[in-house]
Amino acid sequence: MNKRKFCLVAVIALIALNFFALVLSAQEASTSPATPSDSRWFDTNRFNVFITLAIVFGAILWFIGRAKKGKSLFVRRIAGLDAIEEAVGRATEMGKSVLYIPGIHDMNDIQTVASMIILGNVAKTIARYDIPLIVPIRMPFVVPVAEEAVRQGYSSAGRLDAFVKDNIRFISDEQFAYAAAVSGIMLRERPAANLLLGSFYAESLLLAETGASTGAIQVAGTANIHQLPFFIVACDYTLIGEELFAASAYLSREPKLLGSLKGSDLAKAVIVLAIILGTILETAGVKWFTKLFIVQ
Amino acid sequence: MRKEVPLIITFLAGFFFIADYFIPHTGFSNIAADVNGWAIIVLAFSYILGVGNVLRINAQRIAKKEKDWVLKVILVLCLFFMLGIGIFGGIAEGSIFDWFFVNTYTPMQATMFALLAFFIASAAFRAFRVRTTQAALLAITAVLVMIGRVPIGETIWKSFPDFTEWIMGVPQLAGKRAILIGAALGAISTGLKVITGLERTYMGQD
Amino acid sequence: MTYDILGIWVAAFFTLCIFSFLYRDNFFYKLAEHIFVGISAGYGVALQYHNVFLPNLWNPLTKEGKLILVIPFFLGALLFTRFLDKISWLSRWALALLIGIFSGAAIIGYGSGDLILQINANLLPLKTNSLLTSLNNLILTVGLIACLIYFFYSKEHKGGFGFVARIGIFFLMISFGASFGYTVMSRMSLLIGRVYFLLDDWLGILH
Amino acid sequence: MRKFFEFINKLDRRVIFIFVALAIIIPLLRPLNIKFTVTEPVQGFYDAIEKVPQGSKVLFSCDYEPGSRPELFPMTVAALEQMLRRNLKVIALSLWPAGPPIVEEALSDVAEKQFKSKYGVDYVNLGFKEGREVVMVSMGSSIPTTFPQDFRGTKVSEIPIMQGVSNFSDVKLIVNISGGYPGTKEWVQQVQARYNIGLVSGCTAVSAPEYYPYYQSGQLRGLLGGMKGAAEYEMLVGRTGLGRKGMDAQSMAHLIIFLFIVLGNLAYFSLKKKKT
Repeated sequence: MNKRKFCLVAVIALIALNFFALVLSAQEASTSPATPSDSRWFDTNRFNVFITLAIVFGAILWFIGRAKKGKSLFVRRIAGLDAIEEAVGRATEMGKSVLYIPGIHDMNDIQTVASMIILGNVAKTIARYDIPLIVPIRMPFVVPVAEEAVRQGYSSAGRLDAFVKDNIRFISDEQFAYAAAVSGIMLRERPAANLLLGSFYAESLLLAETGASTGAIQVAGTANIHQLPFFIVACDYTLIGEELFAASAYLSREPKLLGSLKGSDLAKAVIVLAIILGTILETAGVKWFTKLFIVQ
Repeated sequence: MRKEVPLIITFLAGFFFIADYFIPHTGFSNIAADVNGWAIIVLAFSYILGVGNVLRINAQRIAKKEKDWVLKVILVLCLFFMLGIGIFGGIAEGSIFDWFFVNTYTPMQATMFALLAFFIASAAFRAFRVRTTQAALLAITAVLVMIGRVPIGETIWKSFPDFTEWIMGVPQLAGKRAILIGAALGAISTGLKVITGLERTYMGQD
Repeated sequence: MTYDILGIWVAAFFTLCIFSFLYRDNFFYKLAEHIFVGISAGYGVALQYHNVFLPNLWNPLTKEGKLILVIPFFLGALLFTRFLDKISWLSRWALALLIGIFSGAAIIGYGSGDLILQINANLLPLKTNSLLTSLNNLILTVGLIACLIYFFYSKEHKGGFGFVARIGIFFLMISFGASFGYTVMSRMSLLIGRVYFLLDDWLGILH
Repeated sequence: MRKFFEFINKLDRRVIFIFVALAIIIPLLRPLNIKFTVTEPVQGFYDAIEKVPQGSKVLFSCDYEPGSRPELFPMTVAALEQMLRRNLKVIALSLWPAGPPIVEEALSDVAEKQFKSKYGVDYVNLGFKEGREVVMVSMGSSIPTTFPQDFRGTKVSEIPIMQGVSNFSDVKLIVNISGGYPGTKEWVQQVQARYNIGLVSGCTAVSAPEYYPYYQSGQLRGLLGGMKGAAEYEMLVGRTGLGRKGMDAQSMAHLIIFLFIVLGNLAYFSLKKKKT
């Protein structure tokens, strides 16, 4: 019980501090007449931003609620997932290993979180065959999470015995040293399939090029728009931007991911309709609709 | 206590920032200005923390005499050297600190980025394969933009630069705008989940 | 004057050390890389000290007695509990402030700057006095809608819907092609800058 | 013919590197001075600064580091020249830690040596502030509280140019030279519409494609993209910097890359036909 009491005290203390700041700054404001004091509690010409955020917030929270209640929410199968399965299948036919690179960022990057979910699913499909799943990692924090994801995958396929902890390797936290070392793995261990899914930067060039030269089938995916052109030309298939998150939502059916995906979908539908309507009205010379979207 | 207070602080900080946009009330905006000012200070501390991590990792490597541990010693020495002359000798133009910035930091960082020119050239040669119609479209646009955007392009065809400007200003823009809107929706939903405490991965492992 | 010449030779030495990575990873590249990581970390802290810690915290707190700044000082110090495992969870109080503010900034920035204003900029009349503008407006509108539908996950990409999505990928490929071309331009300019330094400042053979 | 392609396919990367190096060194040694004209976004950048009334104050945010210097330093000095020629009061700052020394160098080259302007009266360098987009919003409520001192440690209240400057309404235009994050995208999102202030951007070629939607929507009044943007802008301002000097090398480098893409694909398709 005392923990709850303590939190209440913490909140009250924080609010009190802020009102103390309010008194302080209000007194300060009166001494510096430069800033004219404004006492309105709502800026009406920012009403359109308020409504837009309310719609997006409402859609997301509503869908997360439905997902939590277990309602079935339809999400189409992402073509990228078939490409991943095909790549893994090819590796199993050839009896060669699969290399899974989860991006170079830490766990606070949502792309790394999405990549861990896909990694778990890849581990599940690989567990049935005796081929190694190599996961080179750049950030120390990611290693335990990746181990957990792969172990879950193997155990849910009933092959926990085949799980090899040492295949999940911390390489180096320096960007180009990591890229050089992973290129070395590609050239030495010659994996049949390279999966590059997560947050990538300038080193994506080195990895995709070495992978292409070893003849491995490559599937990549990142939300970093500036790296997509290289992946698209160097890899067999590329998940583009949000598809990385859609794939992780599709696989995990996790309420938060599913809810925000469906919420964004609803918002996109509203935007498409708004653009169609707006274009028709603009062509007809009606201007008031466009003015709704002006921001001061 | 471990989870509740941070969630409350995150909610309050996020709420103040959003409310500050909608509430022009001077008293209120002064609080928001104060909270923003605090963030600037805490971020400076977190930068120093980041350097602390660099020191800790390298100190471990030196202690365990890992490969290239001598280089790690040089790294730590350089860190303290630059830190020392910066804090005590001042950072203005003409100081020793500035000399080291101009003659070591600048050339090394600039050259590391210049390496990318070579990597992109070898990638263009060895990995840039037009396997699908999509890749073909990407390749054609890339070449048109690259040639149209340099003077030689203009000598080849007088209005090549205007054509490149058209590609950039119309078809390319439509694609980028869609990505912008998609990313905006993604960022808003992530921000909402973090502020309401639905998303806690940032809390890190405890 | 001698300091400048010495400086240029030191800069040229480090430039060539990094370029040596092109031949293969070697001692000189590793040496330069480690020196750079050390110098840049030291540089960062010294700059934060002079440009943030002193003017925004230390001077107002000690000289002008703005006591409210005790809060950020306390939160900032909490960050260092990360090194003491027993109480490292306290550092999350400080992280919470940062993550809360940056989430709020993202919501407002993306919401007003990217979402609404970009929609506003794409509500374009298809009938204008110049044929080219009308055509451009049509392409912009069709392209934007098609790409948004490509990133739509609640409906299968089949039939008419699938066709529009394919038009969307058509526009996205042009967009990525342009990005590839511009990225090549950027990387080449960075190399030109370094080669220009070596040829002009160091060797002085450019007239 | 096929033997030639097989040879090409197994070509060592270092041979490619030599070709790239030559494609850049030769035009620098033997400049060809290929002519080029100014494109519309660059003209927009120039005109936006020309429209600012003489003697008014401009915010000059140079958010980049030495890594993007070849593309962005020429823009910085050219913009400074145009602003000082119009007797605009330049308030310079940087949101990247390694920015301030570059700003100091540009200010001493152009403001001090070329225009003999007085520090603190015609121009000032406020240095760096950590906080990225939070600094931008904090400046919206008060610039002096966000930047209490300038880069040289003088209190802002004692600097003539800063008198009467409390927030964005006291400057006529924001000129932003942007190397990435934080940069133009954050200035557009957090400041341009919210504080209703004109904004122009000079950025690296990598970021330029992403900023065209902001230029078309009018959120940006002008846009300089990469070294070519710098070269065109230098022509408008009447200055010969690294931008124009590097253009011939840029042309040759792009031709080499174009050649590599074509050759690489020819080799790929000819060998693929052999396999199937």
